[in-house]
Amino acid sequence: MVRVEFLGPIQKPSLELEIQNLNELAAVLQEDAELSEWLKNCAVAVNDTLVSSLEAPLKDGDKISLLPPVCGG
Amino acid sequence: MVRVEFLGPIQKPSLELEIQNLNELAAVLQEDAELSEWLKNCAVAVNDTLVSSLEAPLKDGDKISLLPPVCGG
Amino acid sequence: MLELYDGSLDVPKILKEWYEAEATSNYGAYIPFVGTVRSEDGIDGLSFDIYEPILNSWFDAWQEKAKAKGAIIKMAHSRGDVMLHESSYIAAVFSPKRRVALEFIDEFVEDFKASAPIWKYDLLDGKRVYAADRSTPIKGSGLLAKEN
Amino acid sequence: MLELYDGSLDVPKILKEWYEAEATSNYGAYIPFVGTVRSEDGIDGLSFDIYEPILNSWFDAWQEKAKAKGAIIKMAHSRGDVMLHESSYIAAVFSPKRRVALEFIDEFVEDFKASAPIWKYDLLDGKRVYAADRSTPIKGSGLLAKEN
Repeated sequence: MVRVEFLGPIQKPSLELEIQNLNELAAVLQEDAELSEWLKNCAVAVNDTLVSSLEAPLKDGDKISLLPPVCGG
Repeated sequence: MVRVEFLGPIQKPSLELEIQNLNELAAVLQEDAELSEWLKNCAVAVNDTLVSSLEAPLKDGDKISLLPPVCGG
Repeated sequence: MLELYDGSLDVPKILKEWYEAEATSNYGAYIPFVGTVRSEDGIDGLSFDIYEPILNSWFDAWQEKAKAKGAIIKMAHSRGDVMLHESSYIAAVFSPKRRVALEFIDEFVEDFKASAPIWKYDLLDGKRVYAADRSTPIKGSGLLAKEN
Repeated sequence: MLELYDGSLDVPKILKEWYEAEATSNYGAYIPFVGTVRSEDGIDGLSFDIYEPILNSWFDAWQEKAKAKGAIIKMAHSRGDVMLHESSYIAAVFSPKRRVALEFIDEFVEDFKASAPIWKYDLLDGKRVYAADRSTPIKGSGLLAKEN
């Protein structure tokens, strides 16, 4: 089981999913019409480290975060 | 009569000279052995405006300043 | 040092604390950057969400970069609402010499704008409206989107 | 605004005064640069001579440049002696947006170093020694030297 969190302006509760990698996460999230615009512009972190590939395996208890476009300052 | 002031670290009293232009000033100051090293690195202002040519005529009462290398801050 | 505050920053106090904290560290240059909420487009203010775990690791990586040049960075940011003409952001570089500090503050502030996990909202008629048009996707975004 | 002080600068006080003076001017960015005397080469401090008439006109020309970009500049500098770890120089830019301020503070400080009619001395064993090796001839210098 992994936990998926939507940060900042994506007003969506967390999900708990049984998935093995980020490819599977992409497939699940792409079915949510509300999310499709966000997905184009979101960065992804696994356990608070940004990732640049979908291939890394996930393990039980991992936390995945979706980070929409930022604007600090 | 013009007045020539030596600024900052050039420890030299002001001069009052009867000269018509900066070429004449150059000739006078070049005879002062103590000044020759300073002259290579000094900027020149006439009435507090920096000048880039020796040709501009001087008039009675003008103030000429010699500015050695600077280091503010 | 990274400091997060609820609401606006007390800029004079923070600038003073940082200056005094490094008073005998032998840095020749101290350059703070202060960001203040401007009145524009009829907003009453701004509001901020921060994701701290990634902000901390992003900041730590910059602190290491600074250290490699003999410099240090400090940063303060607001959480929640900050009204017009109040300040929400201070970043500062201390370094022995001026060139490092002048270059570092520029690079740091630009990367902050592009990468720090902070989300900005306009406060408009009592509502919190995501500032989508001024926001920047973090490098590598779009990983989960459908390819097409 | 150009402020000259006898001896070292009260940095927190000046940064606060400037910040508060522009509190409602709607500038989004405030970037001060603070220069502090470093302990090196066994000096006890630094000392400064300033030629005010030309400093004022140099500063006024920069203020005009800033104004053309919607920004303003403030500067404070010490006259006379400033001891180790005390500060002798503050320059600050206020502008609506950050890029102008980040670029302006860099250009301003560099031109200040190259052009402002201020002379620096090391305080060494009670003597005032001109810092010739760190000083820069003003552009156009050498006009009166013998051609050879």
